Amino acid sequence: MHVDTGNTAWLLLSSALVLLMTPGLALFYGGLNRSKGTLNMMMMSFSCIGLISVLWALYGWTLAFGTNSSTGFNKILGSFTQYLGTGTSWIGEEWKVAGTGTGIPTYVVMAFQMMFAIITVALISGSLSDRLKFGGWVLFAIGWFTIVYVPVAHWIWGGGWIGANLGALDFAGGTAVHINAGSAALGVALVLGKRIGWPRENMRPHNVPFVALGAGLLWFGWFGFNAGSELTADTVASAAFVNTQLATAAALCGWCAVEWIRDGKPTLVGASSGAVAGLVAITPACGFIPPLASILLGIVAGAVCALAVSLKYRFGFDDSLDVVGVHFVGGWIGSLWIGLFATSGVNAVVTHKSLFFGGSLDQLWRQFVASASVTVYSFAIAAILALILKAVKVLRVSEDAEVGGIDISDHGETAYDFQPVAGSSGGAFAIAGIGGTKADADGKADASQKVAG
Amino acid sequence: MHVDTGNTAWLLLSSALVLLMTPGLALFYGGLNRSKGTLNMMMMSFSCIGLISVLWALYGWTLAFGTNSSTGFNKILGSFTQYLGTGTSWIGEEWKVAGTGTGIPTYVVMAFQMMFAIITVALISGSLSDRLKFGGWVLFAIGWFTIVYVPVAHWIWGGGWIGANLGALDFAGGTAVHINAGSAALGVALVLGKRIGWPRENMRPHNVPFVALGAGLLWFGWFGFNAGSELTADTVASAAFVNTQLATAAALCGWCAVEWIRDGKPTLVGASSGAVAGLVAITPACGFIPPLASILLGIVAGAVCALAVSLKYRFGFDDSLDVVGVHFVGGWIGSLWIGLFATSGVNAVVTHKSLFFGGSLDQLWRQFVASASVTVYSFAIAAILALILKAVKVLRVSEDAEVGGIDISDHGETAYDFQPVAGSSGGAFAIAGIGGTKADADGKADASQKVAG
Amino acid sequence: MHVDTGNTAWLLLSSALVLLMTPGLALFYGGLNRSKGTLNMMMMSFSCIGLISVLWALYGWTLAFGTNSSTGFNKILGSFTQYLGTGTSWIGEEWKVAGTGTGIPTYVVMAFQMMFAIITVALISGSLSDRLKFGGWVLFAIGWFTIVYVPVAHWIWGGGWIGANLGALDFAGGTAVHINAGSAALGVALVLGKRIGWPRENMRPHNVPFVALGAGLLWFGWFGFNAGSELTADTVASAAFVNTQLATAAALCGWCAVEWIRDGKPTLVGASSGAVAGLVAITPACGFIPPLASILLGIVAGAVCALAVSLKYRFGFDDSLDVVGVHFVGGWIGSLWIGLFATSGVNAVVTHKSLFFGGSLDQLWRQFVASASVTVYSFAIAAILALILKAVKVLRVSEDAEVGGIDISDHGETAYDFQPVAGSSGGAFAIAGIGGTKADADGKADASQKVAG
Amino acid sequence: MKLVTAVIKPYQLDAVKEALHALGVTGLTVSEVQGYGRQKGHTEVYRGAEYTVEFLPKIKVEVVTDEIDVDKIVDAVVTSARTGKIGDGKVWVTAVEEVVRVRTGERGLDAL
Amino acid sequence: MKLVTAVIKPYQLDAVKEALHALGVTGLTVSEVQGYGRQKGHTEVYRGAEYTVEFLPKIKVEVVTDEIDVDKIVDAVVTSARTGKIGDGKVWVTAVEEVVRVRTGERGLDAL
Amino acid sequence: MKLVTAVIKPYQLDAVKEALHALGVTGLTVSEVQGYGRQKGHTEVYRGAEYTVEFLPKIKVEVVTDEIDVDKIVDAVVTSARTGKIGDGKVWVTAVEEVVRVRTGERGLDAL
Ligand SMILES: Nc1ncnc2c1ncn2[C@@H]1O[C@H](COP(=O)(O)OP(=O)(O)O)[C@@H](O)[C@H]1O
Ligand SMILES: Nc1ncnc2c1ncn2[C@@H]1O[C@H](COP(=O)(O)OP(=O)(O)O)[C@@H](O)[C@H]1O
Ligand SMILES: Nc1ncnc2c1ncn2[C@@H]1O[C@H](COP(=O)(O)OP(=O)(O)O)[C@@H](O)[C@H]1O
Repeated sequence: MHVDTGNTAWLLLSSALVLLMTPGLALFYGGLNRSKGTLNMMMMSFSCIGLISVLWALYGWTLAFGTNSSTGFNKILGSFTQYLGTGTSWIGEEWKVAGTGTGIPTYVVMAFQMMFAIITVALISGSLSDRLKFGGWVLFAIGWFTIVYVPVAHWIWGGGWIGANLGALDFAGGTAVHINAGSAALGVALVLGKRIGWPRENMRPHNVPFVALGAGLLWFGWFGFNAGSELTADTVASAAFVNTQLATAAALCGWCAVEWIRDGKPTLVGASSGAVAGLVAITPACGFIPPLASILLGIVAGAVCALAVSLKYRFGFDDSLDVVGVHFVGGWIGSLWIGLFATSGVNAVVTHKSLFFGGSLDQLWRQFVASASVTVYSFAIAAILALILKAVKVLRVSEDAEVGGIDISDHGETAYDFQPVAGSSGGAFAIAGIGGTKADADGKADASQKVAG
Repeated sequence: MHVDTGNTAWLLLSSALVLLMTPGLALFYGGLNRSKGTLNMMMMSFSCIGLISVLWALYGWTLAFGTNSSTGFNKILGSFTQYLGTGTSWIGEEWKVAGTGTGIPTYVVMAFQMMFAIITVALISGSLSDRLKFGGWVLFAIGWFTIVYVPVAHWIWGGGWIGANLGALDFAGGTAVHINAGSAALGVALVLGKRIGWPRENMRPHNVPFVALGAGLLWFGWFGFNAGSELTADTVASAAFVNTQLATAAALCGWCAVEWIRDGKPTLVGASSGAVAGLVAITPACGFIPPLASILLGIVAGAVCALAVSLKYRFGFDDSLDVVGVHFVGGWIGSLWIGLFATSGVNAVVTHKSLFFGGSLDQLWRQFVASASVTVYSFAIAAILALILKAVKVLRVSEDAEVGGIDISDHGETAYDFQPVAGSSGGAFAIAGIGGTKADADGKADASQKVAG
Repeated sequence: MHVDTGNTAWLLLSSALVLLMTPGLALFYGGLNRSKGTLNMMMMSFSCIGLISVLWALYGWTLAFGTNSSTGFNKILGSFTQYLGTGTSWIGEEWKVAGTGTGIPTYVVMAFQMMFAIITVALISGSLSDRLKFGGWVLFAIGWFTIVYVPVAHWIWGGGWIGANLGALDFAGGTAVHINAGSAALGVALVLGKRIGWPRENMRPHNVPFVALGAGLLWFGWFGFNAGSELTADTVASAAFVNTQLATAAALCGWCAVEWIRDGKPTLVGASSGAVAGLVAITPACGFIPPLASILLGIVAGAVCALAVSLKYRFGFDDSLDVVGVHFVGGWIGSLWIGLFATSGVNAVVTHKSLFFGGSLDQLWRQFVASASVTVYSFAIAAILALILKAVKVLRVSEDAEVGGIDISDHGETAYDFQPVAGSSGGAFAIAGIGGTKADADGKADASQKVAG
Repeated sequence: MKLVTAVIKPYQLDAVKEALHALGVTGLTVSEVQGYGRQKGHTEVYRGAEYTVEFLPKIKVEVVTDEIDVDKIVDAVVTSARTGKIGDGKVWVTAVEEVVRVRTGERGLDAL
Repeated sequence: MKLVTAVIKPYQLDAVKEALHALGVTGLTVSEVQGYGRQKGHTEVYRGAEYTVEFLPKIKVEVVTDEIDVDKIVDAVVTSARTGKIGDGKVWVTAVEEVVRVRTGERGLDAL
Repeated sequence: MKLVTAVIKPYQLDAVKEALHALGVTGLTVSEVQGYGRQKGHTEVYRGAEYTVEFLPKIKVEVVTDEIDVDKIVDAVVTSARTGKIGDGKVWVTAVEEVVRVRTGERGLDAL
C-alpha cells in the first residue's frame, strides 16, 4: 500500500475546509445575534476550536475511531489505547481506502475527523446566546464532547452499533452532527430559560452581511465536509459534491419562497438560513441519492425549516438562533431522505432498499431508529449537564450582566468602536477617545501628551 | 480510462473556489453600495446561487456542453437531451482530459461550469443597485441565463461557432463571462435609469473593509476560475496560476498609480477595484501568454479601468458599481491581449499567430469578432428583457421605496443594528430595544417581563 | 521525471491558501486598529500583494532560489540570471521533489514562495499604524524586501549559509518570516515614534469580529503555509498539518488562560491573538516535532506571547498591533523548540540531535545562531531604512493628519458610512446624504433632482 | 409651551414612552447620548491593557408640550424611568416660545 | 438671542441648509435623532418573526441666531423642510441668554 | 438654574471634562453631532469621483447647573476647549425652570 497523493491532497484540503467552517459559523451566529453578545457568541465557537482539537488528539480519536479488542464493547466505544495521546508510533501509518490499493496517512483522517468534532460542539451554542456564563459553556463543551459526541461518532462511523449492526447510513453527519447538536441545543436551552425580554422585543440580527458571509464560508467549507467524507477524489465524491450544491441551492429557494408567500418579502437572513438548512439536510444523504432527489430534498428542507423556526414562539422556548429549527429538523429530514431515495446506483455501499428505489421501508426504519436514539441520548445528557451546571451556579449570568451585555460582563470587551457618522473624518466619540483611558498606565506612559485637534 | 485523483481533487477544489467567488462578489458589491441597499445587492448574488444552480443542472449544462446530433445546429446550441435533468445514468461517466490517458468524473466538470454560470449572472447586478424590484431581478436572471448565458457558453466552450469555427480563444471566460455580463449590465442600467440624486449626491461605499475582503475572496477563488479551467494540474495550469497573480498584482498597482497621479491619493477602494480589473483582464488570456505580458496586461487594465469608471459621469448613465468600467472594459482588454501576446510556447492549443509572437493579426481579428458579437447579442437581449419588465411594471421600485431604502421595501430587513458609541456597554438604542417589538407575539410570549436595567 | 498531479494540485492549492492569508491579515490588523486608520492599515497589506508579487517575479525569485555559479557567493545570494524576469524558457521546467521520482512545475514553486514574500513584508505594517506616510511605506517595503527578505530567504531555504552550512532548520518560516518581520517591525517603530496619545488613550480594536474572522482566514490559509511547505502530499505534510492545528488550538487556550487568571475574563481578541501566536510558533517546527510537543509548544507560545504584548507599555515603544509580542517572540519560541524536540522519527531531514530526543544542544545552538543573526540583520537594516525615510521627510504624517485620521489624509476615504440607529430605515445622516456631495459633477449631472422623502 | 428633556437609562425608554402615551402625548424625539455622573463605568480588557470606560450610554427624550401638562409629564417620566439605582438620570424643563408643525405651518398648541 | 431647533426628515437637510445659507446663516449643528409621532414606522421580517419599528430616523438642526432673524429662519426651515406628507417634523424656538465663540471668546452676536 | 450647551472639537472633550471636574461639576451629558460653519470639510475620493464633506464631527456637551456657577463654567469650557484654530465651536446658555433627579425625585439644586 502506498499513499495516493491525489487523495491525500483532497483530504488535507477537506480538513482545512471543515476547519474554516467554525470561524464561518462564528460569523453566522455572531451576525444573527444582538451586538451586545456578539463576541460571546463567537467565543463559544472559537473556544471549541481550541479545546476540542486538543481533547480529540488526546483521547477523542482513539475512543471514537480506534478498534476496541472486546468485540461486544466495541459496539459502544473504541479503543482506550490504540491512538491515545496521538503517539508518534503511528505517524507513518496509512488508513486503507476501501476499493483501492492505496491509502491516506492516518494523521490526515484523524485531522479531518477532528474538525467534525469541533464544529458539532460549536453548533450547540446558537441556542444559548446572551445568557450562558462563559465558564459554564467551557465545562459543558468538555462534558458533552466526551460523553456524547465521542461515543455517538463511534456508534455511527467507528464500528459501533448504529453503523455496524443497525445498518443506518450517515454519509457526512446528519445524525452524528446535526441531530446530535440540535437535540443538545434544545436540552440546554430549556434548562437555561429565555433571554430577558424574549419574545416581546425585537432581538433581530445585528449584522446581516456577516450572516450572509458566514453562510457563504459555511457553504464553501461544507464541500470538504460532504465530498471529503468519501475520503477519496472519485465519482462518489463527485456525486456528493453535486448533491450538496443542488440541495443547498434549492433550499435557499425554498426558504425564500415561503417568506415571499407568507410575508410578501424574501430576506437575506432567510436566504442564508435556507442555504444552511439545505447543507444540513443533504449532509447525511449526499453520497447515497441522485441529483433530482437532492433538489427535492433541498426544497422540502428549506420550506419546512422556514416554518419550523416559528415553533419556538408557539412553544415558548428560546432557541435563540434556531439551532433546533435548522439543524435538528434539517438533520431529521436528511436522515429520513436516505430511507426514501438511497440507491446503489449512486453508491455501492447502499445495501438495504429505500422506499422509492426499491419500494421498501427497510432503510427508512433503520434511519428512524438511529435518529431517534441519538435524539434521545443527546437531549438527555445535555439537559443533565445543564442541570448540574445550574446546581453549582455556573449556568446563567446575572440579570444586570444580561441587560448590560454578556460581552462586557464575561469578556470585558465590546464588538465595535466605530463611526456612525457619514463622511466624517472619524466619528466624534472615537476622536474624543471616549472609549476609555488606560487604567494601569504607568507614570512614564502618562507623560505622553495630546495635541490640539 | 480511469479517474486521476490529482486532477479530480484539483477540479473539485476549483469548483468550490469558484462557488466562493459569488459570496465574495456579494460582499464586494454590498460594501460598495450605500447601506440602505446592501442586503438587496447581496440578495441579487445569493438568489443567483440558488436559482442558477438548479437551472444549470436541469437544462443549462446539457444545452451548453452537450453535443447536438445536428452538426450544423450544434454550432448554435448543445444537446436537448444528453444530460437533461442531470440523470443518474451518467453518474459514472468520465470527461476525457485531452493529452492524458485519464479522465475526471463528468459530474465535477458539470459542477465547475455551474459555478461559472452563477457568477456571470450575479455580476450584472452591480449596475442595478438600490432601484430594481427584486421580483424583476429574479425574472431577468432566469431569462438572461437561458437566452444569453447558455448559448454563449456553448458558442465559446461547448463546440459552438466561436470556439470551433471562428477560432477565438477564451481560456476562462473573458468573453463568455465578463464581456457578456458587462454588456448586459449596461443594457439594463440604461433602461432602468439613474438612482434618485445621482450623481449629485455622494453614493460612496458604505463599508470599505467589506470591499477589500470581497476582493480578497474573489482573488482567492479566481485561482480556481482561471487555473482550474485547464481542468488538470499541469504546467499550463501553473502558468495560468502565475499569470493570474502577476496581472492582478500589476493591475492593483496600475489603478493606484492613476489615483496617486490624478487625485494625489491611492485608495483601498481603488486597490480592490484594480485587483478585480486585473483578474477580469487576465481571465481570457491566462493560459496563453507569458508572465511578462501578464504584468503588462495588468498595468494597462488597472490604469484603463481606473479611467473608464469615470465615463459614466461623462455619458450620464448610472452603472452604480462600475460593472461596465471594470468587467466590460477589462474583458475586452484581456480578450484582445490574446491577439497580441498568445504563444504556443505557453500552450500548444494556440494555433493562430498573435501580433507580438508571430507578427500577424490572425488571432487579433478573431478575438475582436468574438468579443463584438457577444457584446451586441448580450446588450440587445438584456435591454429587451428590461423593457419587457418595465412594460409589465416589475422593473423599478417606487420613489418612496428608493429613498427609504430597497432593503426595507423589498426585503423587510436592514443590514445593521449596532453600536455607534465608543466604549459603551452596548449602544443605548439597542439596549432600549428601539429596534422594534414583535408584532405577532402571542399572549404567552407577552407575559415575559423586562427587568430594570 | 513527470509531474505528479496530486502534489501539483496540493501546491497550487497551498499557494492560493497563502495568498488568502494577506487579505486575512489585512482584516486582522484592520479590525485591531482604530477605525480612523483602518483603510491605511489594510492598504499596507494590499499594496504588498501588488508590489511584492511583481518584484518577486522580476528579480526576487532568482536571487533567493536560483543557484549562483560562484559556490562561495551562493552562500550569500542566488543567481542573478537563472530565473530573471520570469522568462518563458523555463515554463515547462519541473522542480524535483526529493525522495520521489516526480516533480512539480517550477512555476508553482515560484508562486508558492511569492506568497511568502508578500505576507512577510505585510506583517511588518502592524507596528506602524495610524502615523506612517503611505508613500514612506511603499518605499520601505520595496527596500526591505530587496535588501532583507530576499537574501534571508536564500540563506535559509535557497542554499545559503544558514540552511546549508549552519544546519539550522526552519520548516515554513519561523526565522525567515516571523523573526525577520517582527524584528523589522521593532526597528521601524522605534524610529517612527509613538502615536499621539499613546498609551494614555484607549486605542482599542474597532471591529473585533473582523479580528476573529481575520484570524480564522489566517488559520485556514496557514495550512497551506505549513503543510504546503513539504511541497508534497505525504506523511510529513500530514504531520505538519496536525501539528499546526494542535499548537494553534493549544495557544488559543494558553492565551485565554492567562487572561482568565490575570484579568478574570478571557477575550475574543485574546483567543484570536493566541491562535496567531500558535500559528507563528509552530511554523518553523511543524515538520520536525511530534504532536504532543506541538501541544506543549502551543500552550507556552500562547501564554508567553500574552504576557509579551504588555512589554511595550513597560519599555514605552508603540508596537501598535503587537507584531513584536506575537511574531518576534512567537517566532523565537518556535525556532528554539526545534532544538528541544526535533526528531528524525517525524522527518528524516532532522540530522542533528535535539535536547529531548537526543540529549544534545547540537540543534539548539544552531537555531539560536540562525535566529539571532536574522534578528540583528533585519532590525539594523529596517531601522536604517526608516532613518533615511525620516531624513527625506517621508516617514511620519503631520499631527493634524494623525488626529483627523490617516485614512482621510493619505487615502481620501473613510472606512464606513452606515447606520448607527437600530431598526431605522437607513440612518438619518446617510439618508440626508450628509456624506458629501460630488465635487466635480458636471452641469448635466447636477440637473438630476432629489425627490421629497 | 415647555420642552421637557429627560436623560434616562436606555432600558427604560419603553416604559417612559408608554407612560407618556397614557398621558396623551402623541410625539417625542429621542437621541443617543453618553452620560457622565455618579454612576461608574466598566472596565474593558484588550491584550492585557485595561481601560476604564467612564461614559455610559443613555437615551435623551425631548417632548414639547403645553404648559398645563408639564408637571404631569415630568412626574410620569420620573416614575416610569426610575429603577432606584444610581444613574437613573435627570429631567429638566425649559421654556419654548414658539412651535411650528412643518407639514402644515400650524403654530402653538395646534402644532403638537 | 434665540435657539431654533428643527426636527426634520433626513432627506430635507440639504434643502434646509441651502435655505438657511441663503438667509446668511453661517453656522449650524445637526444630529441624528429618532422620532415618534403620527407617522407610522415600518415592519421588518426576520426568520418569520415580524417586528414593527416605531421610531423613524430624523435629523435635528440647531441654529443659534439673532432675535431679529428668528421669524425668517423659522419660515425658511418650515418651507424648505416641507414635503407635505405626515412626519415632516417640528420647529421650536427657545431663548438663549449668552453665546460665546470658543476660539476667540467673543460673546453675543459677534460669536455667531 | 441654567443649561450650558457647548459644541466643541471631539479631541477637546477630555480637557473640558477635566476642567469641569475641577470646578466641581459632577455630571454632564454628551452627544455626537455634525457641525457646519466657517471651518471647511475635507475631500474624499471614490473610484475617481471626488466628494466634499461639509459637515465635521463635533461633540455637544450639556451641563445643567446652578445660576451662580454659570459664568465660571462657561469660562472653563471656553478655555479648555480652545485650540485657537477655526472650528473650535460655540457655547450657549439657556434658562432651566426645573430639574429632577429620576432616582430620588429630588428637585432643583439637590437634583444635580
Ligand atoms: N449636571 C448635569 N447636567 C447634565 N446632565 C447630567 C448632569 N448630571 C448628571 N447628568 C446626566 O444624568 C445621568 C445620571 O447621573 P448620575 O449622577 O450617574 O446618577 P443619578 O442621576 O442617579 O444621581 C448622567 O449619566 C448624565 O447623563
Ligand atoms: N411633542 C413633541 N415633542 C418633540 N418632538 C415631537 C413632538 N411631536 C412630534 N415630534 C417629532 O416630530 C416628528 C414628526 O411628527 P409626526 O407626528 O410624525 O408628524 P407631523 O409633524 O407631520 O404631524 C416626530 O417623528 C418627532 O420626532
Ligand atoms: N449659529 C450657529 N448655531 C448653532 N451652531 C453653530 C452655529 N455656528 C456655528 N455652530 C457650530 O459651531 C461649530 C464651529 O463653528 P465654525 O464657524 O466652524 O468655527 P468658529 O466657531 O471657530 O468660528 C460648527 O461646526 C457648528 O457645529
